[in-house]
This record gives sequence, structure tokens and C-alpha cells, in this order.
Amino acid sequence: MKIGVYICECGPNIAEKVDIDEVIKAVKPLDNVAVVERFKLLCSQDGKQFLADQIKKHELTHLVVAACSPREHQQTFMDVCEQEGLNPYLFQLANIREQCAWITDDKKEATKKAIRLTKAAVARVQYHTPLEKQQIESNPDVLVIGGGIAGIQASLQLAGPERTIHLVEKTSSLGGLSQYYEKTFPDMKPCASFIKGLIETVKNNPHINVYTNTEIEEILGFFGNFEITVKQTTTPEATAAFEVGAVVVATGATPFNPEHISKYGYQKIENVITALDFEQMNLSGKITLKNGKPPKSVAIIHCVGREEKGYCSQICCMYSIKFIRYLQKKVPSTKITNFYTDLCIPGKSQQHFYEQSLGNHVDFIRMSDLQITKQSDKIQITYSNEKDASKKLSVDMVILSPVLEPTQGLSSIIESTRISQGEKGFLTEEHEKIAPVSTSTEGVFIAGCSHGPKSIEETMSQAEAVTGHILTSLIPGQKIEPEVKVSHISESFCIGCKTCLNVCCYGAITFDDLKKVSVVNEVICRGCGNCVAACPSGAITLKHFTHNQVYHEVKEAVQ
Amino acid sequence: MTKKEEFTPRILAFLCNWCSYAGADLAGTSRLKYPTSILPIRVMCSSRVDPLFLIRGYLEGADGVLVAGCHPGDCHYQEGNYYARRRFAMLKNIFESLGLEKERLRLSWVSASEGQKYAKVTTDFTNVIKDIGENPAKSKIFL
Amino acid sequence: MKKSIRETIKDFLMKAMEKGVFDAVLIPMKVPAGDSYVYVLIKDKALVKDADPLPPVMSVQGGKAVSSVTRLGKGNLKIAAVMRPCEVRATNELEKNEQVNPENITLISIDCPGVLPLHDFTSNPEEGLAVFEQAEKKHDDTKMRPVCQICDNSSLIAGDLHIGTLGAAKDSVFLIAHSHKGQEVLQTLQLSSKGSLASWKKQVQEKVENKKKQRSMTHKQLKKQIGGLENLIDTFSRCLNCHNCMRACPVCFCRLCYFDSEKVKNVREDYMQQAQEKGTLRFPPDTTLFHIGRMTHMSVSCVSCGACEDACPVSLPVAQVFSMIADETQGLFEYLAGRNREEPLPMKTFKEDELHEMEDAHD
Amino acid sequence: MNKKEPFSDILVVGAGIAGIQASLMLSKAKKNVHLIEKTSYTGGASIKYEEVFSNMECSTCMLAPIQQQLLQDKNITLHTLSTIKGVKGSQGNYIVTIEKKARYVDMVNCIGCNACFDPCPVSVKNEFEEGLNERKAIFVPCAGALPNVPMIDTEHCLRFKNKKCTACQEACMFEAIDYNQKDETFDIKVGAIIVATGFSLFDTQKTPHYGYGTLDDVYTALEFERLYASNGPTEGTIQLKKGDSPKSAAIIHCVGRKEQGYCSSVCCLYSLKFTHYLTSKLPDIKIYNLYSDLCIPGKSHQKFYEKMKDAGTTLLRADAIKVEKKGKSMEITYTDENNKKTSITVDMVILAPALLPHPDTMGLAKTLDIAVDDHEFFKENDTTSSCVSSSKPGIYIVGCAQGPKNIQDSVTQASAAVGKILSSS
Amino acid sequence: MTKALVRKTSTEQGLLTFLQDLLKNKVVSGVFSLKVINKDGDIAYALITNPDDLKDARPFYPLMPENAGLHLSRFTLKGTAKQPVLAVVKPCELRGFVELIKREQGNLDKLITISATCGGVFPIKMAVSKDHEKHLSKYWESVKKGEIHPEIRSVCKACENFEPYTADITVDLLGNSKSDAQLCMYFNTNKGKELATALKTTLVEKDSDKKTLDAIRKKRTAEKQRLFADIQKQLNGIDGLVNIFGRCIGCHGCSKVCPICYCRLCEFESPEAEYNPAHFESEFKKKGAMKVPPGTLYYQLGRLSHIGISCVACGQCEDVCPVDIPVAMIFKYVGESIQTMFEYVPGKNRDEKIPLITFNKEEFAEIEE
Repeated sequence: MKIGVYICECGPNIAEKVDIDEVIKAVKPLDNVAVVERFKLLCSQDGKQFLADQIKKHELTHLVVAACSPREHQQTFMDVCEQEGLNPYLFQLANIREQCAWITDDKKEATKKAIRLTKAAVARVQYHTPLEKQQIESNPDVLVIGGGIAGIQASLQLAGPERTIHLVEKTSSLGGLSQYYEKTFPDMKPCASFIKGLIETVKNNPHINVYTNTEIEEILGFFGNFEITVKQTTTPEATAAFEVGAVVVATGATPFNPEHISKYGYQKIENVITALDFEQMNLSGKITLKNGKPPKSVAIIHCVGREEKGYCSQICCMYSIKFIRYLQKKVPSTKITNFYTDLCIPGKSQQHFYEQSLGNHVDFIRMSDLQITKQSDKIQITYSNEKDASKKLSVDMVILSPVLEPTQGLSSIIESTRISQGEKGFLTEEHEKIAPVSTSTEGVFIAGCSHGPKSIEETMSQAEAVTGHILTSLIPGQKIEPEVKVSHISESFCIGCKTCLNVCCYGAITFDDLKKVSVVNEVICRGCGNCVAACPSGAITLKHFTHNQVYHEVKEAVQ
Repeated sequence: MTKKEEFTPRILAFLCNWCSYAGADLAGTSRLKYPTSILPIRVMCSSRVDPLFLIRGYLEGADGVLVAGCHPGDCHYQEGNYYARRRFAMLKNIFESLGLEKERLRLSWVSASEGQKYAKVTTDFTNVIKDIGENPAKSKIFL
Repeated sequence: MKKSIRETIKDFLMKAMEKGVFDAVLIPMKVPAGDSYVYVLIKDKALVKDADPLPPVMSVQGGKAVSSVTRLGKGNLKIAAVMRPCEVRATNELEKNEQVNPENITLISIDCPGVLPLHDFTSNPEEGLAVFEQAEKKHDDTKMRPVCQICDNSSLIAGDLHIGTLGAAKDSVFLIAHSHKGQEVLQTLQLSSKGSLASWKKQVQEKVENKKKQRSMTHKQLKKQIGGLENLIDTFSRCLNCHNCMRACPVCFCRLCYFDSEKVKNVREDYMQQAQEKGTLRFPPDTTLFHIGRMTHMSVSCVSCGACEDACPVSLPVAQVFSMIADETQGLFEYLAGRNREEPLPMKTFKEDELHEMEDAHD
Repeated sequence: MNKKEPFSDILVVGAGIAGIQASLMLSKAKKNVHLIEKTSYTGGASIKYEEVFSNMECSTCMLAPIQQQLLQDKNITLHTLSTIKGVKGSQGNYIVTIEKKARYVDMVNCIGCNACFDPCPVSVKNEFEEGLNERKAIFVPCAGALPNVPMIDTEHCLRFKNKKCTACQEACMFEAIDYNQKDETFDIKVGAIIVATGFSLFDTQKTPHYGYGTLDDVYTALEFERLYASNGPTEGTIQLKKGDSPKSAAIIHCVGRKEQGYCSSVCCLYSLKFTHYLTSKLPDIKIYNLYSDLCIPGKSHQKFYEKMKDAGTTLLRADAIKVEKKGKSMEITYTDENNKKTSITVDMVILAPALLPHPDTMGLAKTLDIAVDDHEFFKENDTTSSCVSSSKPGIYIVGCAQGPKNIQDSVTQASAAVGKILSSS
Repeated sequence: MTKALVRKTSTEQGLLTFLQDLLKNKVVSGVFSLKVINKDGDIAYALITNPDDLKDARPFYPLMPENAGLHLSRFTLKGTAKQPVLAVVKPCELRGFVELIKREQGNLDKLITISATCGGVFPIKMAVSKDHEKHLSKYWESVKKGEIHPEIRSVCKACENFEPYTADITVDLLGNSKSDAQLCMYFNTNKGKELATALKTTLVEKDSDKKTLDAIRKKRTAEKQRLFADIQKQLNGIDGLVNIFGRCIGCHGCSKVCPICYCRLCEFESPEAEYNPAHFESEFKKKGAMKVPPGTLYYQLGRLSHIGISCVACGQCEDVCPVDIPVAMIFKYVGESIQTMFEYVPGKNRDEKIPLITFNKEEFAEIEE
């Protein structure tokens, strides 16, 4: 073993604060240290050249650099190693700038610390082993679960000569909820017809296999290599199996059913209908009461079920306003009253849409404790507003605008993909901010209302975002390069207690029931090392952070 | 008293790569001053910190051991720090029960922007250790 | 206690350290609580004063100690390992199994008066010390461990240097070099022994002879006692399966004992079947397997040091049984475990013309 | 459409969180990316936040890793202090002229030791810190900014006022400072362009009744963010101008909503976040949130809202708000939900202003020849088919450049644009 | 009210007959119990399939040759269960087994457990010389009275978990003054009741004597506090530890017999735990000398950190310690301290997760800074 140790002066930054010669003196006598040198600026061009020459000249087997933080130049020096044919993981960087030279004015103390840190690095590097990037074959095809607008959009953008999409829909038809919407807010563009068009293109796309009346039976494997089994809902024995590299969960959402909340009188009082009923009625062309007559007065109730579900669905206010437009168009003389709690119309054009919808027949009332009762042939709404309690209003028709809740029956998908579900039942993204469409299971993505209530606009964006991720990580003909610094489980030491399976939040560890030992899937493992610390048998090692590497660094540091 | 002055503790600091190590770097780039007694050990996640590291560190003569990671909820690996916290709590309790100075063990959440906090924690910890004095394990032959 | 002899030995060691013959000494020392002795590797020669080259107990077998110091490399220090003959022999056996790196080690043995059963001592150290002192004075080993009482190698020289106490003038000892290394030590210290060893040899011979007698006698009895499967099983029936004997044994160096491995675990219905055949299946089911199995693994290297018996929580006569078996198996190959470093391990070699008595007669 | 072989490189405008996300994804797909950023640093607005709602995650911890990754990514060329001067061609074959202002500090030689700051004789208000502290004429906006390389502000640097000052150059041991650096203009050939230029805040001077600018302790949201930031001017101590800590504070929502005519969708939430900021530092402070309509859409935000409410804030539905001096503190008069005139007295007022388009939007729209809407945000081609496509093929608009939105939606749009680009190429 | 079987016969006889009936009628194919295994009257665990051999069975004999949890683990770990087996075990052995099950080291398929309110056991070392036999009669007396027999192991004296938690059947022993004349077994689970039904025995509604048991628990607690106080005194910091563990010979017998130490290869016997020459030299820098082999305290502390959370204080470790280190009492003392922190009683509830493989987002704020 020949370790080369190089101390960077970093101009005055280290040289003035640390007595580098002292450090050299302390490091030279250490076992296996072949050479110790100082250099004015190792990250500079000639610095890198100098290191390269040294590696050649002394035939170094390991490299230690004492300089700045690994977050600054670890990569720089690893690249140098790679160029010189020295495995970059046989390198260790001692941070004697940010966490040594720059934190004190006492040169003696700084030098002492620098010596400790450098010696620790030397002690550690001796236990480093070369690590090689793996390459894993991957399948570019994609499974899209849910034939709603999200699923359709994702499929269309992903499908191509080199990539087959399997689009699985539980019901008999594609299109999801939005196929019932005549128009979209805020710009009142045609929706249903637009969806019809999309569905046609999907059907005509040779690279998309559509499975309707079909459910997911099982999803096995991992990113790049999933094995899928689906079964027909109509004839359960009819199953199909195929392989894909990624999975998109776009199972959408369903409107909350107000039936069980008596105060709304849904299903009990005639002409009290839900938003979806109304959309369908409107799409059919006519807006009428049960008796066929057009309504003279309509009340639209916002936030139905919000209290019960405990979140704002963010689109209810908007589609309620859209209903005003429907009514104004189809039954112009109707008196329209909106009962709302907080008007939630976020976004640049929503307010404008709202203002345009106001007119002499339109009222907005901020209400509380609302109650709907039958009153001969009319419907009576009792409510209180800012000023006074229990006011009354009677109308011909009541439209309930319910919140969206997650689609039920996802358990098989959730279990077999190991993705998680939030307390509200929506699927949980990997990171609320910077990874909103990926999940903690690599290669499984979520799009649309399965992730949370959202508008068509946002649903589209998510679907496209998912395609972005898949097109960047699953390129036909390209192999997957998983993280190198991952966990490994020694078969002979593992006792099979499954502790590691419990603590791994990426589902990267599986259990070999035959051998009764745990196995790490290196493609999924992110290398946090949680399982390593959890394993009592010391059967798990985290590459590049092995017990020996860390322990010897620790030991030398405290000497 | 004078003894206290002479003695520069050796304090191991296990820092998670994403938050605390970055915070420690920031303390440096902001030129905040804190004791050189702190000896950083970089790990990817606080959950990699095996209690055995702390025990061994202590028996090898570390005067104090600091474990620092992302704030709860901020873990780069989602939940690691919660497990780290449990393991730490357990070990601290063991130390306490065995009459070993549990003050030598410390857990702190330091984010990447909390250079200030890192400097404060380390300074404070160093003073605590100086008050307790040297780790007696250093001089024990029969460990 | 014969302070002076101990002092003489320690003076010799300290002198050797001064002269730089050794950088460190591996030697027993009383633990702070005073209730036992453990091996200590001493660099600071001042600390040698507190050591005791002839402690009343053998808590850790010296062979194990040397192994743990040199297993992973010779290191940069010249170390003198001061121990009893059986410990030196164990060290040699371990070397033959690559568990000891002898390069920087000088093995120094001392005439051994035997040791007290570990448990007797730790449960009452004061008394233990008194007993041991008497025993040493009177050369009476009735209070020592049974295996010590029948030890016929208590003065065997298997190391580099031997310290003879038998037949030595008051307060003085014989320093007997037994290897090039040993001679060098004496030379550098100008101690090259001219004095005659006659008196020592005489006493040793006497001791060895009557020990041999005792040994074969006891072994005969023991054989009767434990002979036959029934008795054998009975002897070990109290075994708790704690495997302390294996863990205390210097020549059981495996990282994971075969008998702790998966290989000895059966599926549930096998246990049921065994039980149904016999009507009853004792748990753990393989104590006898363990002990017999262990014999096959290590009896050719067994040095009858008695560590196993000391470690047994239920006082099984493990050491006695194993010493008996060892004599048999080693005799088979004209081998004596660890008597020197050169003899190859019987199981690592063979002679073309041997053991015909084991074959069917063929013409 | 010309049949020319399309250029494979991509241009991303704006190194905020959306721009970074897009660049990293494209690089992962082995695309060469030109990322141009007007300022001298990456991270955009989000690096000014200490924590982000709703999980109160440390923003730096979230961003620093991807910023680092960005700087080390070999497929991404970062042009700081750069803007677009002109564009020729069409989808697949854009030739973009970039103007890159001189930094006067060599990116390669500088090692970020900051030795050049102290000697600089000039001190001016630090715009990054919303003018809450001072910086030198050679500076990085804040500790930990990336790339950690200072720039010289020629407007204030004595040397560029023909004075003989070389203080910083003398202090630099790495010959990193180069007064002769010149602004450069160069062309790049790209197949597609992602516009992620972000937002600006409503100018609270335009609503004098909130007392901003006239009253001492009225702050804008961004000012307050920096006040709380542990790497900010007060290192995270929330204090009044006089230095003592406030006993009470009011957060006024919807500042500029009427004027702008839309709801910015994030104000209610970040206002609630401020509640956490205040209580965490000053446990017994009295907090009021004055709002008109509580807009907290999404699966996780109600929970967050309730948590903040429990953390201790009084929520007042208020209209006709007016802030005036009253003794040492301030009086806020407003009409409550029952149209009654009421008032409260507080030490500190924090304004939650609406999100506006970035000031450069109009100019950029002209250069790129893409449409904007009535609010002067970039206009998406069609909300249903995709809201990240601009009016011009091959040019995409993401993040707050397209409209006010939170980080999640910005990142989603960035990824969406990448999806569009890769699926069409 | 629980279903109970009450018979006019001595508890031991009654129980043996019950077991015999079960075997004879093939309700179970094997009974797992303590048994006299040789002419010297040594006691060990045995899997008994022949009804006649049951005459030598000694269920609840006050000795613990090995923690039966280990046996049950070994017995159930591999293969599938075909024939039902009944195991007569002590409460702490059962808890040990439950902890092992949580770690996938065993299962309860076709395994029925009988346990009893436990009066504690004698140190195994006593059995070597059969000394314990002269205490037996007194022992059973004190069990009836619900008193602490002076000769039982100190961890037993300090045991408050003498009531079995998950047993299918509980025999009423401790504090049961009538135990000579009357057998009383409580059938806590259906698994247990099925046995009764199979034998067509009628069960009555009966409640265990909570008052007596609480009284006993009080005594035990008092005793525990006394013993904990003692051990705490000895454990004063590093010096205390050195004193206590100084004589440890590193045989690791304590881990071998520990029901919780289930690892195939103990981490402290793995290559990671070995010390290389460099280590000794660095030790010399500090102290001029070092113990050989090193790492005694590292092992003891490390083992605490591994198993403390699940230690059932069965006392085996102390029983087998060749140098009589009060390991069991120390592990019980420290173990309980950790367990209280996580509000966890090892082996009490099969569905309760081991604290270290789960977490609660809002906890331990006090230990952070």
C-alpha cells in the first residue's frame, strides 16, 4: 500500500492558519505513507496536474488530500484519480479549511486539529476499497394506471417507436371525470370534446396498449425492471402480464358523496343535485328540474364535505363559478346564489373569471351553519351570514359542490409498489417541494388527483412532469447506473430478523424466504446507512462508510 | 481551574452530509469562531451513526461525542433522523444508568443555513466538557 | 508468597526493557478490584512492578492473549510474553493455525506450580491468595485444579526462554535459553547461563515422573467413569450449552463455531421424529455431539490447560475428559500439542507408512 | 418548417429552483444545457427563505445539494450576470445572443475565501438582504451563496469611478480579480428554450395606508424572511428597528390584491408560516393575521393552517385596513366581518404583498416574441393542452414566470417543460 | 372472568395428569417441559412424546438450565409445523420467546404455551452440588405464601413480571395457598380452551386473585428497589464498570445463553471488533499499558445497546458467568431504564413493535438541541 498525502496551502487560507510543515512532520512516519507534500493550490489546473504526476511517479495506491470541504472539491480530486487510473474511491479528503483553518485564530490549535484530521483521513483511506459503477439493463416501457386525463396525457407524451405504453383503466372507458365537463375554467374552453379527441389519438397510437375493465393484480421488481400482472374486472380469470421500466399512478379522485350529511338533503329532497350530476345534465344539453321545467332560482353550495375531509379541494369555488356561466348561458333569467365560506380562487386569471361571472342575477353569500329543507315544491335554505343568524332563502334547484377525495381500492397498487398514502388518503410524493411527482419508490410516479385535488391545468402539468422524469431516467438502449455507495448484506452473517426491512423507507431491502436472509437491491438503495446501524449482527455494510472506515477515522481523530 | 484551561477536549462530531456538515462548512465560510476541539466525522445520514461508534469513541478517549443531523422532517432520506434520535436516546439512557457522564453525549439538529447554531452548539458543548473534565477512560488500562 | 522470585523475574524483565531487548511485556496483572488477574501488555516499564508473573489463577489463557495481540500483524514492538508452559504450548499451536505471528514475540515460560480453580478464587480472593501461597511453598497442589494436579508438562520448555524455579537457590532462578531468540536475550543482558542446571533438571524429572503416574491413573479411572455412551451422555447431561468451554479454549480459534452455526439446526419435524423415536428428546439436543465434535476439532491441539473447566458454569470435568482424550489422539501421531513450533499439525500432514493398525489386514 | 438538423442543446433562462430543476433533468438526459442567470448567484427567491411551508423544511438544506450538483454537472454551463439580447430562428434551431456582464472576478481562480471583502472601502445597502444590512462593492450576496465567487459592483466600486483603488486586488492571493474583464456578447445554438424568470413583489409603497416606508416597523414579506434567516443580517433575531424585540405583530394578507386583480395563491400560506417564525423565536408574542378570504388549497395545507392556529395567532377577517403610528407602537384600524370598525395595536407589521411578474418580462417577451397576459405574466398557449408551452413552439414558460404559484407547482412545471422538450425531440 | 380448570389434586399431579391426557389422547404430539434426565436427578428441558416419560417431568421446577425461549426458537425456526406441541415455560422464558418471534426467530404455529405465576428459580450453580434440593420444600412453602425465598436468584427476587403475559394457559402457583390440594389453571386463549374441549373437561368461570398478586408484586418491587440501589452504587461511572467487569474473561457466555442475542455471529466476535497492532501502540500513548484481550467494556456496553431494549431479565447470563459478574442485575437495571423510556415491556405484547424499528415524530424533544 502506498498512500500519497497532499496538503493544500489554499494560498494564505490554510498556509497562514496552519503550520503545514508540522502536519507533514506528523504524517510522514505513519505506516504505508509513501509521500507527503504541500502545494499552493491543489484545485487549480497545475494543482491537478501536480497530483496526477505524483500518482504516476510514486505509483500511489491511495490518495489523501488535506484541503477544503468535500462539498467543494471532492469531485475535482476524484476526477483526477479517475484520469490516472486510480479508483476514485481510494481517495479521502480531509477538510482543514472550512472546519479548521477558518474557525480559529490560534495557529497552534488549528495545526493540532489539522494533524488529527489528516491522520484520521490516512487511517480511513487504508480501509477504502475500489468501487465500480454498475450498469443495469432496463426496460423503457411504461405502465400507466388510470385512463383519466392525466393518464392519457402521460401515455401520449411517452409513447413512441422505442417505448410501448400499457394504459390500464379500471372502468369500461377512458376519460375519467373530465369527460363529463362541457367546458373548463377559467377560459371556458371545450373539455369533453377535447377529451374525446385525445381518446381517439390514444386508440390510434400503435405504441399504446389500452386495457379497459382492468385492474392491477401485482407489481413486482424495481425501477427499470418491473413485472406487471393485470386482470380483467369483468372476467377475473383473464389476466395479462408484461414488463415495464416505470409505473405511473394516475388513479384520480372521486367527488365526495354528500348523502350521509343530512343537512344537505341529497337523495332525499328533489332537485338537490351534486356538481357531477349537474355537469352531466349540462353536457346533455338541457338544465331542467325533475319536472322538466327550467329552474327560476338556483343555489350553489361551496365546500360541501370540506369540514368532514379536513382540506380545501381548491377547485370547488372555481367550478362553482363555472356553473354560473353554464346557467347564464342555458337558463339566462335564473337567479343564482352562491353560498361559500372562503372564496378560494388562486391564480392569475381566476379572479378575472370570477368578476366576469358576476351580474345582476348572481349573489355571493358568505354563510355558516347552513341547512337545506323541503318546502312544498321548493327547497328552503336556512343559513346565517356576517350580519344575522338563521336567514332563509328558497330556490328551485340546489347544486352541491363537494370536495374531491382519493379513489378507493388502491391497496394492491400501494402495497406492491411500496409507495405511501397520506392521512387524507392521497398518495405521498417523495418530496413536497422538489420531488412532487416521484415517490419514495424509484421508478414509480404519481400524477393528477391521486396526488391531491387539483385543476385540469395542474393535472396536465403533473402528467407532463412525470414524462419528464421518465424520459430523463429511462432512455431506450441506455443502462441504469445506480448509486455506488450502497448497503450490502453478508449472507453468512445475516440472521434474518428483518430489522433492516423495517427501517428502510425506500423498500430497498427484500427478504429471501428460501435462505432466510435479507437482500439489498442496489438499484433502489440510496445509501443512507440506516439499516447498517440498525443491524445488530453487523451483517450489513454501507460501501464507503463501512464500520472499519468510520471507526478508524474516529479512533485516529481522538488519539 | 487552571487544569480546566490547559485541557483541550477531543470532541467527535458525527455530521450528516446534507444539513449539519453543510452548516459546519457555513460556520467556516462565515468565519465564525468555535473551539478546535471539534473533530468532524462525515456520514451520509445521522441514521448511519451506530451507537457502537459512540461507545467505541468514548472508550478510545473522546471527551465528548456530538451527533448532528437534519431537523426532524428535513431528513434527506425522509426518516433517518427519527431512528437516529431513538438510538441516541437509548444510548444516553444507558450511560446515565451506568453512572457514566451522559453530558458527554449530545444530539443536535443543525441545518445547512445554521452556521451560527453550529458554532454556538460546539462552543457550548466544549465548555460543558471542560467543566466535566477529561474522559477518565483515557487512563484506564482494564477496559 | 515467594515475593523474591517474582521480584527477580520482574527485575530481569525491566532490565531487559531498559536495554531495549523488549519494548513491551505481556504479563498477568491483578485487576483493580483485586478479585482476578488478567493479561496486560505493558510498555511503560514502571508498570511492570504491579505485574505478577505467577498469578494464582488463569483467567484468560496466555495463548489467546498472544493471539489477540499478533493475529492481525506483528506490529512494531518487541514483546516478551511471560506465561505458563501450557500457555506457551497453546501459543505454538495457534501459530501453526496462523492465529499468532511470532516474529516480534519472545515466549518466556516459568516452572508452573499450577493454578487454583478460577471460581474458587474469584469468590474469595483473600483466602485464595493464602491457599496459593501455602501450595507454592509446600509444593502441594491438592488445592489446585484437577488438571494441574495431573500435569506432567509443568516445566516443559516450548518457548524461547524458560525461567526455572525448581531447585534454584533462594531468591534466584534459572534462565534457560531454548532458541536463538532466547540466547540473544541472555547475551545482550550478559546473562548467558554458565551455571549448571543439574539441580533443576533433577527436580523436574522427579516431578514429571510421578505426575505421569498420577496422570495415567486418573485417566484410567476417568475412562471407566465416562466410558460408554451412557456414561458419556451422563457426564455431559448437566451441560447448559453455553459453550463457555469452547470460548475459553485457546485452541478453539474459529470465528463462528460449527456448533453455533446453522448447520446444527434442524427443521421442527425432525426434532419431533427424534423425540418420537426415543420417547423423549433432551433440549438442547446436541450437547454430546458438541463435546465429541469439539474433541475431533481440537483434541490433537489440546494442551490440557484447564481453561474450559474454569469457564464451565456447572463444573463439568471438561478439562479432565479432554486431557484424557488429547493424550490418546496425540499419542496416536506421536505428537504433543505445542511442545515445539516445528512439528506440523497432525491433521495437516501424513506419513505414507503409518496407522496400518487402523486398516483391515490385507495380504 | 425548415428541414435543418435541430440543435440538441437547451437554453434555460433563470437559475431559480425551477431553472435548476429543469437543467439537472436535461443534463441527466445527456443534453447540454446553457443556464443563464441575471444575478451573480443561483437559487432564485427560494434561497432567501429560512423555511418553506407546509413542512417547515429548511430551504437551504433542500436547495444546497442541488445547487452543488448544478455547479459540478459537466453538461451544464452556467452563465451568471447574463441576459438574452436577441433570438433568431425557430423551434429546433434557435440562435440566442447572450450578453454576459463582467464579474471582474475570475470564476476559476477564485477559491471563495472572501479575503477581498474587508479591504474594500465602499459600503452600500445589500439588496439581497432587502437593504437590511450593508455589503461592499465586491461581494457575495450572503454567506453560503453559490457559486461562492464575489462580483464587483461597478456602480459603487471606486475604481470604476476612476479612483486609484486596488484594495481587493491586493488582498487576493489568487490573481482572481481582473479589472479588465469585459462584458461579452456571444451566440449559442439551442433547440428549445425554457423561461423560468420568476417573480417580483408588489411595491408596497403603492399602498401607503399600510404605512410601509413611512412607519419604522412595517416590513415586507421578503424583508421579514431575511430578518428570520439564520444566515441573514440579524442572524435570525427578530427585532424592531430600535433593536428591541416585538411584543405583538400583525401580518396583513392580500396586500396589492385589489390593485393587481388576482389572488397570488401563496400569500395566505406564507403568512401562516410567519406565525411559526414569530412564535418559534418569541414564544409569548401576540400575533394577528388580517385576511380577506383564507386561500389554503391542497391536501396538506389545512392541517398546516390548523397547526399554525394552535401555535397562537388570532385570525381576523378584515377590510379597509389602515396602519398608523400610535405612541411607540402602531395602531391598525379595520372593519371586521360584521362590518364593525375595530382596531388593534401592534409593535410590528408584516405585509404579504402579491406576486408580480419579473420586471424584465415585457422586454424578454419582446425579444423572444412570445405573448403575455393582461397581468404581464407570460401567456401559456392553451391551459387545457398544456400550460408550459408559450405562444411560440419550442419556447416554454415555467414557474412564477407563467403565473404566481408555490415551489411545488413551479418544480412540476419545470419537469413538465422537460417532458415536452424530450418527447418532441 | 376467565375460563378455569379446577381439580382436587396437588397442582403438580394435576398438571402432569393433564399433560398425560393430552399426549395419550393425541391432542398434542409432544410436551416440552423440564424433566429429570439422569440417575443423578439432573434437570433439563426435554421434548416428551411418550406419555410414560412424563412421570419424570418437572414442570415449573425452580431451575432454569437454559432459557426455554431459545429452545422454542430453535424448535420452531425451520420447517413447517405439522404436529401440535405444548410447551411448559416460565414467564420470562415466554417473554424471551415473544421477543424472538418479533425478530422472525420463531413462531407459534401449532405451539401452545402453559406458564405459571412464577416464584423464581435457584442459581444454576447451586444445582451442581444439588444444594438447592435442601431448600426445595421451603421454596414451595414460600411460593404458596407468595414470599420471596432467600436463596433464589436476585433477578428473580426483583422480578415484577412473574405473571405470564401471552400464555395460552396459566397455572395458579404463586401465592396460591391451596396449591397442594387443588390444581387451578386459567385458559386465557381459544388455543388453550381447545385443549380443554378436546379432553371434554368442563371449565368454570373464575378470576385470578388479583389482590394477592398485587401484594406479591409490592414485595418484589420493594426488593427490586433495594437491589437496584446496590447495583447503582457499584455502577458509579467508569471506575465502577472497570471494577465490576475487570474480571470478565471474555468468554461471551452471557450472549450465548441470552434469549435476545440471536445473531448468528455476534458483532463483537466479527472482524470489525478485532484490534490491530496500531491500536495497542495508540493505547500505549495514553496509558503505557492495556488489557489483553481488549474490548471488555466495549463488548458489555455494546451488548447493552443491542439487547437492553428487549432484555427480559431471565438471569441466564449471570447463571453462566464463570466469574460471577452480576450481569443479569446490571442488564435488568439498565434495560428497564431504557424500556421505561419507550414505555415498552419486552415480550408483553406480540403486536407491539420493537421500539428501535419504529419512531414517533413528536418525541424526545428534550434530548435534542
